[in-house]
Amino acid sequence: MAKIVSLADGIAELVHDGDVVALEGFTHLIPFAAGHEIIRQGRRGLTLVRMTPDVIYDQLIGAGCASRLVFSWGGNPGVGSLHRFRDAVQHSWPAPLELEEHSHAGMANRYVAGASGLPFAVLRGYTGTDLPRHTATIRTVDCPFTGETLTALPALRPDVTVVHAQRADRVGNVQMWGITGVQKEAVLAARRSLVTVEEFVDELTPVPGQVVLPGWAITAVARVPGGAHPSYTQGYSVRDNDFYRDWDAISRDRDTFRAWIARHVLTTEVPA
Amino acid sequence: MAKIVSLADGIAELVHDGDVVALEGFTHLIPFAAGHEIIRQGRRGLTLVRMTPDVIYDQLIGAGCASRLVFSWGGNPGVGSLHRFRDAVQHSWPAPLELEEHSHAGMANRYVAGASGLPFAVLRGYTGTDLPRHTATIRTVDCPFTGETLTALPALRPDVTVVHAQRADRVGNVQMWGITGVQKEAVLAARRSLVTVEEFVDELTPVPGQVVLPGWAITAVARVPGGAHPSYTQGYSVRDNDFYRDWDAISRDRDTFRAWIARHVLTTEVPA
Amino acid sequence: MSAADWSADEMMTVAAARQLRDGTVCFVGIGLPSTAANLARVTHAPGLVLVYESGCLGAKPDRLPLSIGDGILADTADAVVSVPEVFNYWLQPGRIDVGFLGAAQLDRHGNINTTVIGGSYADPAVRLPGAGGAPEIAASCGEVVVIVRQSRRTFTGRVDFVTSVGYGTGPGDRARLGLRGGGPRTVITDLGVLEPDPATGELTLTRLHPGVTVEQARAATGWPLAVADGLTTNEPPTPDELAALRALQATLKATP
Amino acid sequence: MSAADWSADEMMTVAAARQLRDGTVCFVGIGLPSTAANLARVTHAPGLVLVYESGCLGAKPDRLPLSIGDGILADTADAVVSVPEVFNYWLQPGRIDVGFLGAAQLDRHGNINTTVIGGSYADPAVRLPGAGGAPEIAASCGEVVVIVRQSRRTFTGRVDFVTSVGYGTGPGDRARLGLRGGGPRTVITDLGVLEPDPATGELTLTRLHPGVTVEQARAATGWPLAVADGLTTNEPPTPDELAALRALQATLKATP
Repeated sequence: MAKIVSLADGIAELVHDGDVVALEGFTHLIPFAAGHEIIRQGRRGLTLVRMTPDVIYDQLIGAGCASRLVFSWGGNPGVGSLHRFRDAVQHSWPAPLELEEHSHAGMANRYVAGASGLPFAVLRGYTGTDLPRHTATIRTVDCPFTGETLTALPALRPDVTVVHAQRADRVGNVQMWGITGVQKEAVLAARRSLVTVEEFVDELTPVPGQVVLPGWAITAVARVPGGAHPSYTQGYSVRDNDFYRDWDAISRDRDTFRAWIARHVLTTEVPA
Repeated sequence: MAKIVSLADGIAELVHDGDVVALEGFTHLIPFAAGHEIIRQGRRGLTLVRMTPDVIYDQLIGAGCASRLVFSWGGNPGVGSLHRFRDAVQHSWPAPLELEEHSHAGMANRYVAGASGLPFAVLRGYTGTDLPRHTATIRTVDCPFTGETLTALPALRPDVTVVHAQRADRVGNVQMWGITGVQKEAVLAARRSLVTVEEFVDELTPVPGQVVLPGWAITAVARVPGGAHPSYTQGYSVRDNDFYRDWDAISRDRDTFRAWIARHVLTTEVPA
Repeated sequence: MSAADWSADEMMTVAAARQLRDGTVCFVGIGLPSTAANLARVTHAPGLVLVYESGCLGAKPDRLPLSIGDGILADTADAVVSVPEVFNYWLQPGRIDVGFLGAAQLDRHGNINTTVIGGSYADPAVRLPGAGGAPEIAASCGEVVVIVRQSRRTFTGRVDFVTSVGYGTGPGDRARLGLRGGGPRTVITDLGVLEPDPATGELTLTRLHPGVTVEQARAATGWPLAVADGLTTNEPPTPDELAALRALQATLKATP
Repeated sequence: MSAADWSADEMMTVAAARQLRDGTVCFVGIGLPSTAANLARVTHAPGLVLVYESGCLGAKPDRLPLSIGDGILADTADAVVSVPEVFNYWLQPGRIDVGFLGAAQLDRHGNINTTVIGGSYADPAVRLPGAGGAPEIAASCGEVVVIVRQSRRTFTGRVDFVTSVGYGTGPGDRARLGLRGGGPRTVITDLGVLEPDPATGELTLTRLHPGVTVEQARAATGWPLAVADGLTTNEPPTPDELAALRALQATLKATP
C-alpha cells in the first residue's frame, strides 16, 4: 500500500543527492512539478535517466542538479535543441554532464529488464552504429540455440522513479491512460517510486486504455493537480505548446534561464 | 488487413498436416470451435503448442491430430487429469505423443521472444528442477555484465496460431478483453494467424482492459458465435463448468470418447 | 468446537488461511489455495492481495472462482495484465510475498513433483499435469506454503521428479542455485503442519491438528518424520472461520 | 502549377507523400515525416497505417500532431501500446514497411548522424539530440525514406557519427551486420530525390524537382554527386495535393 504524501515530503524522503533518478512520461504525463520540487530542494549530483530528456531535464540540468545523464533523445520536441543540455555538454555549465547514450529501443528494454528482475536485456539494436564506441553499457550476447549475436544492455534500476498519472484511490492504486509510454516499466524497475496524480478518488472506474499500478508496488503518491504542465494529462489538461516554443528563447541565455527558474520554480509550488 | 473467411476455409487454408499449431486462451476465450474444425478436417502430425493443454487439446490428441505437444500444464482445470493426454503418453493411443515440456513462465517468454523477432528468451526459471534433464530446449546464458547465469529458451514461432476474441471490425481489427492471457504474443509470434470472433461490428467501441490486434497483423478472421464453448467469452457467454466436469467421464474411456467426437464434432459445425 | 463439527480438510484450509498475514501479496492457485486465501480475506486479512497467474492482480471475488481464469477474477481485479507480464514483472522480481503450491509428491526437503510418478519420464506409470507456474513460484516468492493431504504415497523420501525446488538436498542448495525466494516455510496437511528444520532443511512436524497424534502423522509420512521439540496443537476452527469457509464453499455449488 | 505557386519544402513533402503506397505500414516521426504521411493518408493512401513511437498504432489524426505524443494520436489509434511494445513487438520483428528518418548529416552511403557534429564525441562542436528510435528504425523497417533539406553541410562524404546505418561502407555491409530491413531506398530533399546505386550503395541523383538543375544539386552535396542515366523530373504538386497539404498545415496553427 502506497503512502499518501505531499509533493515536498515525497521528494524529500525519496530523492537524495547522488541518486539515480528517472522521471518518465512520453510527451504526455511528464512529471514537471516533481522536477521543479527537486530543483527547489537543491538536489545535487543526480544521475538523471530518461528516454527523452526534454524541457524538464533541461531545467534540472541548467539548475545544476545533475552530474550524469542516461538517455536516448535530448531535444525540445517539435521545437529544436535543448540549450541547457547543450551548454552542459559543450561548456560544462553549470557543471560537467557525463553522458550515457542509448537508443529508444535500448532504453525501453533496459527498463523492461529492470522491471523483470533480470540483469540484462537482449535486443536487435545499435549494430553498425558508433554508439557502442562511446557507451560502455552496450555489449553482445550469443544465442545459445542459433549462435546469432545480439545486443545486450544492462538493466536500468533507478534508485527512484517519478511519474505523473491521472488519479489514484485512497490506498494508492494509480490509474493512467492515453499514451502511457514506459512509465509502468520505469516504476517497477526502480527501488523507490513516487507518483503525482491529478486527484484522489474513492473508486477507480475502469477506463479504456488504462494502466493500473497497484498501490503495493508504489512507494508514495502525492496529489499535484496540473503536475504535468506544460506537458498534458489526457482528460485533465492540454499541452501548453506555446510554453515549449517559448522555452527556446528562455533557455538560450544563461541569465534569462536563471531568472525564469528563480521566478517560476524557486518561488512557487507549481509554475503558473 | 486480415482476410474475412469462414471457419472451414480458414482452417483449410492456414492449418496443414505437420504444422506447428498454437491454440491459445487462458481458461477464457479458448478457440474450441476452431479445434473441432481441425478434427473434422482430419489434420495429422501436428505439433500442438499451448501453455495449458486442457480439454480442447485432449480432444485433438484423442482424435489423432497430434504427434507432438509443447506445453507447460496439461490438465482439466478444477477437475483433474486429461485422460486422452495420459493415454497418449502412457499407452501411445491413438498415436505416440512426443512431449516438449516447459513451465508457464518459460512458455510465456518463448512466445514473447517469438513476437519480438528474437531467437531466444532469458528468464529466471527451471533452475534446480528436473525439467532441463528431459527438455532439450532449456539452456543457459551468462549475463555479459554481471556474469550471472540465467535460463535461455528458444523463441516459439508457430506456423499458425488460432485464438478466439469478442469481436472484429470489417477490416479485421480484433478486440478482446477480460483475461487475455498470452494471445497477443501467440498471434504475433506465428507466421500465420486465424482469429475466430463472436461478431463483426462496424466500429470497435473502446472497452476497459481491451487488447486490440490490428487487422494488418492477422492473416484471417472468421465469425464463430459461441466459438469458445465450453470455455467462455466475457460479455457473451459463461463457462460451461458442467461440461468440464462431464468431460472426465466422457474422456476416460476410448470408445465413449470416440462416440462423443463422432456425435458432437464430426457431425456438427459447432457443438451444441 | 469438537472434531466432530469439522472435517480434516476444513481444518487444513483454516490453518492455511491463518498463515496469511493481512496486507501481504499472495500468488494463488485454484482449489485449496484459492479457498484458503479467500477465507483469509473474508476473515482476518481483508487487505490480502490475491494474484492469479491468469493475470489478475488484486482480485477480490465475492465467490470462489472455479478456475484460474474465472471471469469473476478479472471483474474484481485492480488490474488485469497479460500472462507474460504476471510472470516477468510481478513474480520473477520477487514482488510476491507468499506462493501457494500443491503437490502430488513432496519429499523431506520440500521438493515437489507434479510431473510424473513411477517408471521413467519417457514411459511413466502416471503422467501428471506438469509444472504450470510452480517452478518459478517456488523459486521467486518470498516464501512458499504447500497445502497437501498427507499420505505415505505423497510424502516420499525422494520425489520421482523435481518439478519445483524446495531445499534441494539440504541447506545452502537454494543459495547455490541462485533461487531468490525463501522456499517452503510451511507445509499444511490434513494432519498438521510441517516446517523446515533450519539446520538441515528437513521438513519437521511442528504442529498437529486437534485430535491427531504424532503416530498418525508418522504413519502418513514416507520418511522417518522428525518431530519438533516444541510441538504444539493448532486451535480448532472457530465458529466464525467455519461459517465463513462454508459460506464460501456454498458459492461453488451456486455457480452454474 | 508553376514553381512560384509552391515552395521547395512543399514539393519535398508532396514527393515524400507520393512515396507511400496505400495499405503499407509506416513508422512516422514528428515534423516533415508526419506531415508527409498524413498528406498521403488524405490523398492517395487512405489505408496507410501510421505507427508513432509513442505507442499509437494506426493513428488517424484529423489534424497534424504537434508532438509524437499528441493526444490526438492516442484518441484516433486502433491500439495504444507501451513504448517497449512498439519497439519489441512491432518494429523489431520487421512488421513496419516504411520508416521515415530525418538527418543532421547524411553521407554518400545513406548513413545518418543525429548525435554530434565536429570536435570529438566527448567535446563536440555541436551536440544534437541523439538517436531516439532511429537506429532500430533504420535497421528493421522494410525500407527507409529519408527527408532532409539538401546542403553541403548536411550531405557530407562521411558522417561525423553513425547514429543510424544506411549502407555502411557499401554493398554487403547491411547483410554482414545482420540488419534485416532494406535500408534507405529513397532520400527526398528540397531539390530532388536520391536513390542508392544497386552496385555501390552510393546515393545517386535520380529525380529533380521542377525548376532545379543538376548543378544546384551538386553544389548542395558534399561529395561528387553521381547522376542516374535516367534522371527524371518530378511532377509538380497538383492543386489537390497542395490544397490538402495547406489544409493540414493550417491545423497546426489552429491548435492551441
